[in-house]
Amino acid sequence: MSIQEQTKLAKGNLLGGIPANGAVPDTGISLVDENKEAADDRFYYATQWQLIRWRFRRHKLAMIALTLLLILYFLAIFAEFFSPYTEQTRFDGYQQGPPVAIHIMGAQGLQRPFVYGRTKKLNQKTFKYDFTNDTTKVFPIRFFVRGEEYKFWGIWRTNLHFFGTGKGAPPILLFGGDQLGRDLFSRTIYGSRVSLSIGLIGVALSFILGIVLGGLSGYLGGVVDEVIQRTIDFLISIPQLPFWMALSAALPREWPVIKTYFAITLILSVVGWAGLARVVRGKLLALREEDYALAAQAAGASQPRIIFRHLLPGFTSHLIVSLTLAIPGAILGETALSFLGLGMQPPAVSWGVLLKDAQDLVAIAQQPWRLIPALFVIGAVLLFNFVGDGLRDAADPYSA
Amino acid sequence: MRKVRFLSLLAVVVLLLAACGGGESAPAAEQPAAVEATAAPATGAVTETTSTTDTAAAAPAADAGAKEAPALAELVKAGKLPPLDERLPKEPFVVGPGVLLSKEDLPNWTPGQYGGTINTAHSVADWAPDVFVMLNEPLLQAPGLSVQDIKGNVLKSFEVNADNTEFTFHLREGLKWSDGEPVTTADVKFVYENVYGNEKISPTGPPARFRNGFDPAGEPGKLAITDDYNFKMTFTKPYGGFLRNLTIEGWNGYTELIRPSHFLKQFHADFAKADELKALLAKANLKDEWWQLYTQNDCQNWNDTADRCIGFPTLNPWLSVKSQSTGVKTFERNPYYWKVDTDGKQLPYVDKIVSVQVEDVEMVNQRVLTGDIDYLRESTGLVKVPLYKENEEKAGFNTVLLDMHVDASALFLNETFKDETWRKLVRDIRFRQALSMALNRQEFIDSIYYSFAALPLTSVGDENSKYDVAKANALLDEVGMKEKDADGFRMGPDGKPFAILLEHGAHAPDLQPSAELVAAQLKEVGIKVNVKRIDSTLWGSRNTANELQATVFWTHDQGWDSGYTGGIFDITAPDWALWHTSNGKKGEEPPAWAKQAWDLDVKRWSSVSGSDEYNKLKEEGYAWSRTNLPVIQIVEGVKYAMIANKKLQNVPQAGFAIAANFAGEQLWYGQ
Amino acid sequence: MLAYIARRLLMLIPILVLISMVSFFVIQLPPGDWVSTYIMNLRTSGINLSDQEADRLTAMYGFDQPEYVQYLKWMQGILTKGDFGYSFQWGKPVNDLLRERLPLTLAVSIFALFVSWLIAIPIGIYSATHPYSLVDYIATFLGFIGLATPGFLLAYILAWIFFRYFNFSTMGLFSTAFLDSPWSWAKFADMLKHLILPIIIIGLPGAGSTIRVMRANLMDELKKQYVITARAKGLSELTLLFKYPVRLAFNPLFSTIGWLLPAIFSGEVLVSIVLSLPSIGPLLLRATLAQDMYLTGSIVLILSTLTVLGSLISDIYLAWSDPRIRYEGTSK
Amino acid sequence: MANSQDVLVEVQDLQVHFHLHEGVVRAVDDVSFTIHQGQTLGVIGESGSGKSVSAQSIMGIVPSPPAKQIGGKIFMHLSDNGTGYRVVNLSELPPKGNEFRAIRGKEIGMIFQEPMTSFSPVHTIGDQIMEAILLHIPNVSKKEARERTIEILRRVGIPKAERRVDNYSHQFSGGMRQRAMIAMALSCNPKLLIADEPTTALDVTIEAQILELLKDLQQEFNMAIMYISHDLAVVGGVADEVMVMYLGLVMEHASAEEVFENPLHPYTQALWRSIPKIDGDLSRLKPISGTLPSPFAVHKGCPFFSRCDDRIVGVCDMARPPLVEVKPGHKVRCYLYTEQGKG
Repeated sequence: MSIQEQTKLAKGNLLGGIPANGAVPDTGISLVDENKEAADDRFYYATQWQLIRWRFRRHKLAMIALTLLLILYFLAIFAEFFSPYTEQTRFDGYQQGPPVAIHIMGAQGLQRPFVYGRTKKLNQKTFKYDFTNDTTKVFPIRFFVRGEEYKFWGIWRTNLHFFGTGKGAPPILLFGGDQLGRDLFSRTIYGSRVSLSIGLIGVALSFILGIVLGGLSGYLGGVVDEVIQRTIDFLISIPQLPFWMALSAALPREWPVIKTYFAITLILSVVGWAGLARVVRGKLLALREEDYALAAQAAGASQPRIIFRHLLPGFTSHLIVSLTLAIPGAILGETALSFLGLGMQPPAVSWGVLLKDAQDLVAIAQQPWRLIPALFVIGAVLLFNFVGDGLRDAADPYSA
Repeated sequence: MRKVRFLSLLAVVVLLLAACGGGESAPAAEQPAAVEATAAPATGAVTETTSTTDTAAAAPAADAGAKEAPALAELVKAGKLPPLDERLPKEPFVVGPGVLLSKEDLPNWTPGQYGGTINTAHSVADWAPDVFVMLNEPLLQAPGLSVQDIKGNVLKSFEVNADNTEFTFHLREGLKWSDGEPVTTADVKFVYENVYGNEKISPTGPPARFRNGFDPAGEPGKLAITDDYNFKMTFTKPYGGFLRNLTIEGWNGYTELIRPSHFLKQFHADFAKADELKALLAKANLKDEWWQLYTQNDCQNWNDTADRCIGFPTLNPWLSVKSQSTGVKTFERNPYYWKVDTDGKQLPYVDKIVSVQVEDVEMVNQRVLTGDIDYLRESTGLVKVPLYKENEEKAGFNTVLLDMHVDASALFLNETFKDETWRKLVRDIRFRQALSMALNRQEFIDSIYYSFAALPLTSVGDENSKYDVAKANALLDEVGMKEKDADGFRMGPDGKPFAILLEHGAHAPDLQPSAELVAAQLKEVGIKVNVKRIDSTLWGSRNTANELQATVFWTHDQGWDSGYTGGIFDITAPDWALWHTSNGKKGEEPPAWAKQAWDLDVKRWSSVSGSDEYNKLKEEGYAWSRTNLPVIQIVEGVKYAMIANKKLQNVPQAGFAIAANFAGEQLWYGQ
Repeated sequence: MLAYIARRLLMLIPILVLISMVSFFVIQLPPGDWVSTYIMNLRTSGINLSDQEADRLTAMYGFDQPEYVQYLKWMQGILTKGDFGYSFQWGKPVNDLLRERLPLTLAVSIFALFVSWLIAIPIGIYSATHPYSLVDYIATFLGFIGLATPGFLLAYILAWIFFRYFNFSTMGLFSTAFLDSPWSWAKFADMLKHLILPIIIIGLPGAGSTIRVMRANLMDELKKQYVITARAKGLSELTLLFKYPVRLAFNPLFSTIGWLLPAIFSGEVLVSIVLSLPSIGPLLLRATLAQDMYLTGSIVLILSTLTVLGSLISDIYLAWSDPRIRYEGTSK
Repeated sequence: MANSQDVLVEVQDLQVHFHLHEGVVRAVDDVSFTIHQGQTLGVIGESGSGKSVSAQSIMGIVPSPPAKQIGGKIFMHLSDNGTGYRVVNLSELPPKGNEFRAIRGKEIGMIFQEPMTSFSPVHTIGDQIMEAILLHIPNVSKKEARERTIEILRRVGIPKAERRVDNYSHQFSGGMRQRAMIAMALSCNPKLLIADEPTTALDVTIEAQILELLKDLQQEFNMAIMYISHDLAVVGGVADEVMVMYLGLVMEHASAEEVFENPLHPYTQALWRSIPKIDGDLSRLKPISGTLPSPFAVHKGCPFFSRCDDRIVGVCDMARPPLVEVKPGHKVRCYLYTEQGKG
């Protein structure tokens, strides 16, 4: 018997000659720590998500962005504590005032950071407010200071603030004051609570709907596909503007502003799934013809199992990109709606509301500090995008 | 720059025309290059003008002789327009010092020169408010917005009988519509009998101003036509206020009584030929609803800036013409305008008004700063004053701070809101006083009005407008709101949690911060106020449906000193107002103190404006407001920033800003 | 293929009917109608109309009829005469308003799309073929900034800069000097000057996302085996890039071209409001706020129809370009 | 050493490194081999052994970055108009340059492991094959190229080739796709065909057909084949010479017969033992112990040391064993066959 015949038969019995090494592609590239057997084992048996996590950690920009985002969320969660004042506290004499300067050089030379009190006077010539520091008395900045009383998460009553000048002392307005003399820094922190959370729920709901319906449409085809597709066409083609207006007028009027806004966000997410569903369907159409789907089918896997277990991971990276675009999209959407006067409205505080306040040539020309909340919006959106980019690269099994 | 050259061009052209005896016809605007070379030396010939000294002498000698605008003179020469004396009425309205604006507001009125364009902007769809006021011509007139010293305007003159029931009016003989047709009592008759008298067009008959006592349910006055230029209106009860109702008050125009019947008859079934009307109806996609066709083609004064009214015959200083660009409104001088200055020159001085549509008021201000706006009032903001001031030299405009014709924000508490506890509470004057005293008005003035406002001493009075938290708290304790919840908010008198839902619209930029500040300040006396901004239309319908519990809005009639009386209840107690307008058939009967307000109104409407009796009643009205506090006025005397090109002359220095618009025909461009 | 297109066209009919109904009825959900809005606006300007006057206007404009009758009349006008009804707010036929503003809107939108693709696609391709290079980082960062900055804010800031440094009013379509002059080359040039800023601002977020999408798609495609196969054939890198992966990477872009319209449109609304462009966006916003129902309904209907047609065209393109879909019917 | 006349490709001391985030992978380390005209070189190795990278280096399609050729030369003997021949050092040519592109696809064809994805889904099979013909064969019209495509498709056993030429890849079965792939690689009569695991993704009967086809075509076109596989048995069936690679190093290099009948390297032996024999009992089957070390590891000694049954502690882990020619044409990299090992 020739070698060839021997080996042919042999192969019939056992696929492949050498134990294959996990899912490592044949490029000679793999990723593990040096010389660590334990690490090697871990690598070979790592699940897809563990792999994503490890790869993500290597993405420096994404890690920095994630850290900053977490800090933002942390500040938002503990807004009452981190902001020196409540979002509604007014300081007479600080209306439209620039940020309060922090000094370290006092009369006695270098000392702990402090602020001066100041007085406001309308300049009769320029009609601008002139602010003069009263340098006779210094007010040191303290950490964990007792200041204005507030209800933490609406539950505990306390007056502890992360920093401040203490009760009765002239305020420290890091970002300056607004029209009514409220602390823009505190308002920005309070506003982040609404702005950062508002998108999450709607986006989450949109995503579940989009993936499920898009998945069914793409995999099942036929009548289901047709119905879902036409529904998508319909939903996508209707401008959202008139709907917002109709809905904001039709919701119960007793609801507070935030509740109304959340309600509309939720309702719109029911519309928002359409775009994603279309993408999911398109990808599935391409993938379901691929061998592994057929293989799974042949192996008797149930349809939903095939879709969600075998096909979905095939375009996770695309979903993640969509997701990371959707959340900042919601943040931007909130500002756009506030701009049109359809979103959040004062006295509620959100970044959109603060941005609306800053949409003023006077702000741009003469009081640029009022644009600081805009930096937060841009920053948050950028951070989400960086994180999304990192996730995309990490989720891509072929990335280096 | 551009304007200087343009004006000097005009001067040159006028000079040339004078020299050549009008042989040459060269429209100034069309051949700028040709004349430019001679422009510079010619400018020197024009007498230097200084705005502070007596500028009457400044009018260039050359055009002193010309009584009409050069462009019109051209048309006359070309035979396309009748000569000036045929276009002017026999007795034109003469504008001079203290006529359109009082001498206090405009101390140095000067006769002007022709020419120039006023560039402005508007932000409402198909509606340019600044221009509307400039165009508007009421039947009768008094300087500024005053109703104190009423004289003829479109109507030449009038007589009133002793008991204020019979009014005799005289039209200006020779007065012409902008298409050259004469204005006669036929036009009056048409409006009164065929428009107000036609139940298809006016199912409810003549408006309230033509009814006894300005009462929507009152008996309509009777019109008697004497001849082509004289007619009488007779009422069954004294209605001295009728005259006021024919002035600018309420932004009325002459269309209330005079419309171009020669033009409108073609749409009116009583006059039009059946087949012609049918053709017009078919063109408008209508079957036989001719009254719809009529209304679509009729223009009342507030339609004058609408695109659809281009070509409609008017008596306004400028006429709406088709513009060259989308979103731009252009107005050109009316060759048949019936006002002249003291030199006999036909008004208006300014050739053209161009108003550009803006979507965002903020950006109008950018256009102001670049010097692209010559006149602006409606879209300015007090908050922008520092920005205006910083750029006015460079862009060549003046920022004039004048009075606002409405009193900015007031806190309205709905006394007929459908909630028993609330009603009992809010009808207790002590509650209203407490809220009034809890408001730190100085903070409103500082934060929202940049100190350009005053305490509401006229309508609220010294005591109630004084910021006094202790007294407010004491009063609130007194009315049964002693109990407080864990957060320090007062419970209602019924022991239940208490909160005021304050819904406000977005009609003006100060409403929202005012509402916020009201809520924040009332919190300090333990009153919980939930603020919600709603769409302006929604606000309107909720107000009409008596669904607003509380709101901030402005009170309207500062300009026309009708005081804080009956009209207040439209917002602060819609059900009482409904009871009143429906003669007790609908709504809820108001208490005696509220009825007093309407009684005062009726009395005032029957007295002649400006009379001692009238002024006494006016004071009584304010006193009534101070005693009863039907509305918690927050500030009074708010200022209004007005932008005017530095070269514009006859711009008032005091008084109401909007009065400057109203006197637009006497504005002119100096050097 | 033809059958597919025919079937899709047929499916359009019920969708358009549904859209027309929604666009007519949903916008009338809020309380009040155009007359009440109109009266409110007059009141804001100090003109108080009596209730009788309000009733008269209501009856005159036919608001006292049931809504479905109004709807049927409106649809009848559109279908039989191409007449989209009457705008109460502007006092003229909707058709006139659309004729005035639709061309500009489409021109600006298409230009913005064109400009954003012109910028974004080459950058996206470069970024994907040179990942993690300096240019890639800069392009990615700029793309992100384009995505992250609210357009209206950018419009304000740029408008201010234009004023501050060029003393140029970006507002509207024309400079003051040309507002009331007839069309001329100078006026046209002036209009173009005013359009640069809106086109950039409207196109920017699109460019940002196109860079991202293009880069991601192309990087995915570049890793595919067929690219290596093609390279093994000896194709030049450029031919290879454009014949294979770029073409495939375009597909996701083209497949969303239909929805770009609403996306660009919503960007256009905000920017047009800030810069006061006489386009459809501000018209729709005003009409919706004023409950000018025929105008709102017509704009929504037209935009929706364009979007539906856009996505139909995308689908047909996709089906045509991807044989897996093209032969979907036959291969099974 | 074979007559230089029939040498086609000569690879000398090829070194390719991958510069990755985690470190450097020595994907190909000091590899030398020769491919003779009309002969088949089989390359055997596990994933990461460097066999594919070696082939890609010849082809000039190593993904770079991260890969970088550190050293070595790749000589290609090209015939000039059938008379003389010239030698080109491929590793000196810019891989994206015209000269290399003229060789790639023309002189060297390549077929890949995944027939599913090797074709663009949006172009017809014919279009993609024609492209190579139009590119490399001068003065050929589109029509001729098409005819040639149909011809070659027919030759690789595609039924109704004149119709299938306009099909898309998704309309082909896996085996058909691989046949089309072969057709594409052969469309310009290359001197060398690199087959990188061409049958791994196919089932056994198809695999046999493809192998048979390759053998037939080799004869017909008189081309050399570099056949890469992890499957010893398959290589045994096609190769004249076999090279065994492990972690970038050549472990054993000999004629096919020698490798199968007299495998010298413990690794080759281990590979051989892990395949069931038709006459042997299954108890003799033995997988290789341990796992593949990290590719980033720098091995002072023999990289197979940790898994070797015959390792000599103190020798094998101290320095890399040299590649020694044990008998003519049979080279092995193991201390067992050197003085140190024997001692």
